[in-house]
Amino acid sequence: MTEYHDPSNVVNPEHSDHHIVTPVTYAIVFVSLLVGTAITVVAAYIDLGIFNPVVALAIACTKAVIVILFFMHVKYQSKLVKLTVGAGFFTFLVLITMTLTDYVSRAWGLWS
Amino acid sequence: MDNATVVTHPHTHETAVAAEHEHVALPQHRHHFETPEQQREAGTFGMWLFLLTEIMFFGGLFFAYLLYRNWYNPAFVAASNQLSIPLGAANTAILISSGFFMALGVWAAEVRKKGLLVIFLVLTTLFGVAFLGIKYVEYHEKWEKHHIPGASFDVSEFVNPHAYGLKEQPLAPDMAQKTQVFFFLYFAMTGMHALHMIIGIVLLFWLTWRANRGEFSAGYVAPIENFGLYWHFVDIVWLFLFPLLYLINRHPV
Amino acid sequence: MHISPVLWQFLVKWLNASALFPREASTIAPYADALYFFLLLITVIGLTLVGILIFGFSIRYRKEKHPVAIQVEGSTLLEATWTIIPLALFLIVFVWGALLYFRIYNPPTNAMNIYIVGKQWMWKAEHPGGQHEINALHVPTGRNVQLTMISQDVFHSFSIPDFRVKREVIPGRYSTVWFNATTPGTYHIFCTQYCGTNHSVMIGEVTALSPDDYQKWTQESTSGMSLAQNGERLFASMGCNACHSGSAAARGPNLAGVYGSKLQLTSGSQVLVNDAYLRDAILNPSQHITAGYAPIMPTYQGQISEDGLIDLVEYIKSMQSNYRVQQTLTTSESNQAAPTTPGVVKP
Amino acid sequence: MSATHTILNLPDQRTATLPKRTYLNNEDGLLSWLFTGDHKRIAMLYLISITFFFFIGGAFAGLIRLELLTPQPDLVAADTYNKFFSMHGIIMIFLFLVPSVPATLGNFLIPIMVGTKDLAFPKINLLSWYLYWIGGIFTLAALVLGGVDTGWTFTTPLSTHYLNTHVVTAATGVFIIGFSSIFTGLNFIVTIHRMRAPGMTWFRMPLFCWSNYAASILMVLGTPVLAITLVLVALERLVGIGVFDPTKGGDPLLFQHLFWFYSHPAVYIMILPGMGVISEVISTFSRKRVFGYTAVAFSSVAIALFGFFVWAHHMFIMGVSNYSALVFSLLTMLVAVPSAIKIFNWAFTLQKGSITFETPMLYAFGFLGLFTIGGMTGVFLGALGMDIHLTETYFIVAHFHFVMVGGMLMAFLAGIHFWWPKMTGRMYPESLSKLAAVTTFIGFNLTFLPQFILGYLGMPRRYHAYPPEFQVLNVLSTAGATVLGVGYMLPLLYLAWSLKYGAIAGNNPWQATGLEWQIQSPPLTENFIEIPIVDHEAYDYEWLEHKTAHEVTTVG
Repeated sequence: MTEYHDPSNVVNPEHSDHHIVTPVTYAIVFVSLLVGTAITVVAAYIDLGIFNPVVALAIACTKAVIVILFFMHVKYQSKLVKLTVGAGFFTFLVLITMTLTDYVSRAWGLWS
Repeated sequence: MDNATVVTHPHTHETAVAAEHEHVALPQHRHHFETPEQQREAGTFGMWLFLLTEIMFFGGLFFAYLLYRNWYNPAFVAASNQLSIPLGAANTAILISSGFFMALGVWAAEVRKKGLLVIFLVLTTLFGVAFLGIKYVEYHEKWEKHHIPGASFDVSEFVNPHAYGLKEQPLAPDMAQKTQVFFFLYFAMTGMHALHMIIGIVLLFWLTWRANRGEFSAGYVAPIENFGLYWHFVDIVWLFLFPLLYLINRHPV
Repeated sequence: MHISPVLWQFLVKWLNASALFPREASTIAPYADALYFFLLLITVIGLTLVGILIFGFSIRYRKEKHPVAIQVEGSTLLEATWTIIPLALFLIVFVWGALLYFRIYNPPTNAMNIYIVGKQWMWKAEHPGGQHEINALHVPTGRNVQLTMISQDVFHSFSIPDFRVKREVIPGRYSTVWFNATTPGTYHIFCTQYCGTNHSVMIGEVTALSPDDYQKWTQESTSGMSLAQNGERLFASMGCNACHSGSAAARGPNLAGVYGSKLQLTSGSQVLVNDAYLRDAILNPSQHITAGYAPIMPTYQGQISEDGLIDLVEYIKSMQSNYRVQQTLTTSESNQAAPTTPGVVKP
Repeated sequence: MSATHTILNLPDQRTATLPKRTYLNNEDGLLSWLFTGDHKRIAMLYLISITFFFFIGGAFAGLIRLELLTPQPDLVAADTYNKFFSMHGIIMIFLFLVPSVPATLGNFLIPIMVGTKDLAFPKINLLSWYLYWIGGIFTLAALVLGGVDTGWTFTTPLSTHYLNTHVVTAATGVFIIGFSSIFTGLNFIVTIHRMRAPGMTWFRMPLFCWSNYAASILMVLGTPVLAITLVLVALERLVGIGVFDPTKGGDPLLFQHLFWFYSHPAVYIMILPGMGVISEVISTFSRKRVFGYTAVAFSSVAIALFGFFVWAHHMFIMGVSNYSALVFSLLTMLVAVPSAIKIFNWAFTLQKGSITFETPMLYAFGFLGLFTIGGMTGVFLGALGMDIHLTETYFIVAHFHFVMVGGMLMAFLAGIHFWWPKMTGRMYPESLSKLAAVTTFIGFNLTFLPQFILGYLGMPRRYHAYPPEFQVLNVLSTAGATVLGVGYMLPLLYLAWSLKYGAIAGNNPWQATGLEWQIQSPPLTENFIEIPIVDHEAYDYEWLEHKTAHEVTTVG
């Protein structure tokens, strides 16, 4: 690789090919997103206790992952882009969890 | 152009279309990239990094929501129930459709179908505008009910719901005040989202105009692709906002 | 030296009056200083080490002496050394610092309590006996003193450098700090959190008195009404006694002896009743409904000052029976029932 | 190998002439600068801009020190003083330190170092400079309209409910500068990932690229959180909605969490690029590969990663839970380790080298000493119990000035001197610049060492007046600030002088190995006539010698 002139980075592991997603795939994704929306509305009317928000968030995450993978072509992208997307959500989780360490533990010792 | 002298690499592309544009010196190819391929990948990667900043931007708001929802759950439940699920669900469907047409638009650009591309972009725009229209109706209702945080915010509907014909549990006055926090977060989050939509729609007009001139039907699709990423990201934000804001504890108490 | 005697005298005085190291005037100070000197020591050692390396190599391998560089890739052993040794030192510092932190922020149970209210730009100290002070604080030596502090407006920070204690004074929430003064004398109180225009005049003096002097001071400066007495009057005038009468049919829970107990809430959780809980239950009652009672208590947010809240909290803390509550209820003019003393500063 | 091949010869410098065509004279006219896409020109625009703001911020620092000469509040009124230190903080942090090395040296050098013609997005790079100025103008407007006195931390509820100064204007300014910073970082990341020359693998990149890459990650991921926080502050102020207002149920600590989530990583945004400069300088003037290249490279990334986990150590006494404070203190101790690794690696780079003491090297030595003190005093503040006494006093002021001014500014000046020949084609005057380096070092220590003592005595920061027993140390500090001011004025003067009268530098006056030294100085607009193929490791001085010898034979 050192001697080889590789301007397009094709032998670079960070590279991936340009993949064209077909309308059929898009249509399947579209329908599944609509179904997901319907399920989440229906689930909201069923009493699941503390699982209501869990279910709602699980569906929302699934939908988001589908959009990211197919509409946003991440499934067909290089490892670099996948890593980038992962890094974004990782940092978001750092923000949430590390801040929560404060809020959750503030009342420790007061509540039993 | 320097890419004319580039040694062709042994790699072959799966689709003829992609392989074809590989060897064409595009007018949009900028001098400091060695190949259009490199330029395209740099563009996509750059766009993703920008979306990363957007994740963190909304991330702050999402955390504020998470915190206050836990602290003031009854207020959040009561205030959330004032939002209209039919409108919210309709808006979700509309936004998904808009995203679907955007995705089709990217496809149309990649297979170089100018007519289809323009049609899809127009449809994307129309659905985007429809979303904002419904959002306006919802905002207007909040305005009339004095549910906009600030000096004129009115909590009487939550303290005494039966007088307003609502089947809610009445909230204690101190808790009712906290509905203002919910509505602020509602307006901040959906407002920030709507702002992104408006920016997107302005860009869509510009892109449609350029697409109509045939700029994106000769193998140069980066602007359409990257705008698509932005538009889908805005969709994703809404996919979370809808359940979080509209669907807190909807089941009959 | 032809330095003028006047100038010389001035210089000597100036230098004598200046401080280089703070006094150690509390039981915590030696602990803090010990860690400080340990940290200084490792800083000096580290700095010396880096200095020796840089100057040593610079002299030994300067170009005149060592014209051709010898390339060295690195050394895993050396790098492991300067990863692990600093890490170990820092972990020691962490543990030591954490122990000190808990020593400063965990008040002992037998501490006497003084309330501090911070506002732009002054400190108000309220002693349980009813002594009110502004920008001053009198404490006895040799006793554990806990400060329960709250801010009326913005963040302030209550700092007594000679005691090595400091804590942020937060709007809307009690924070506590404690100390045990060892030496009689006066010490600075600073507000160390930037709090607006006159931040730098939000200073005061803490006077540590020997127990006898302190006793004298408390008697001389009392306002005639303790905090609890003020609280009792407020309790009646705000109508709290109407519901919290302690009788079986009362609409509000019995408050006698509630302080320090564990309370069962309607939300199902148990909570320890402390100062912070009492304050919050007055301002945001619906989040703290005792099991078995309806959420009918109105909020007192904005209707009662922090000083008033302190009075109420102190009163509820001191309540052992409901006898006086019921007494005031039966007296029609309950407001005048409590004695009023001239000179009492009421918010 | 013989001594004839060492830096002593400076073979190309004696006969050097300025190249006819450079990026500086490629196009003429002001507009060709204002609409340029050339990363080198944008770097120069940034250099002029940040120098401008540095001296404004410096003027405020001077006024602050002047006021503190006496214990009495006698020079200015209290609120004026508060506006001074607020402006000093906002300008120095957001308009100078954050863009200092990345936007000037990074912009200029990263594309050349990785062997490409420009940054990935030249137009976004230019946009970043314009955003910087729009933000700068908002900040200046806040200043001219009457100032802002929140401190650079915009602490709520003070900033939202209790001040009637131009908080929103200043916040808007910082918000916009944030985007400028994001775009710079984004450009660096894409360039380093996507535009490296053939053969330029990750571990052949100069460490300057690594550290800027790490800083860029922090910029991209951290800055937006500051942006949304400032939006919330502005909304709270304008509409009064209560997310940070305790009387309405908000939590003022939430602001602190969100603010420090950016502002702690921001410290690493400021210092990491400076560390990159130091790696280059020390390697070049000891003619030796950086000791433990991989460790130094990874420690930059480790700092960037850990940097996101430690922010609450700014809030130990502010009412975070004790348990949370424990976690954050422990993580703080961990983030100190990579910095320690770097210090020792730099020191050992000198070992068995062939060391010369040009001005950049003097600044780098200054950096090593001052950054060691700055870093170690950071450990004081990361230790929970010690932090209680030290935080919010002059100790903390001294600590971050040791890191930011003693560390970052020293590194920045080292870098400016080091690459000045490359940027302008001319040498700076050596003896004068050595004098400046020594003056800066002495002035700096005189200014900030007394502040450590003041801090342990308990003198609070941001105090307009103070008890008289603190005066001696404050007088020392002010005296030092005067010396420091001279130390900073000198480079401004002689560097400007050298633009016209400096000796012509030639391509590689330091005989350094980076790609930027293998091209003409000042470089061509497109940097390279043809894209280089990299076949050697970073800091390979033997490769350089072979290359030079080869050139001599072919020419001769």
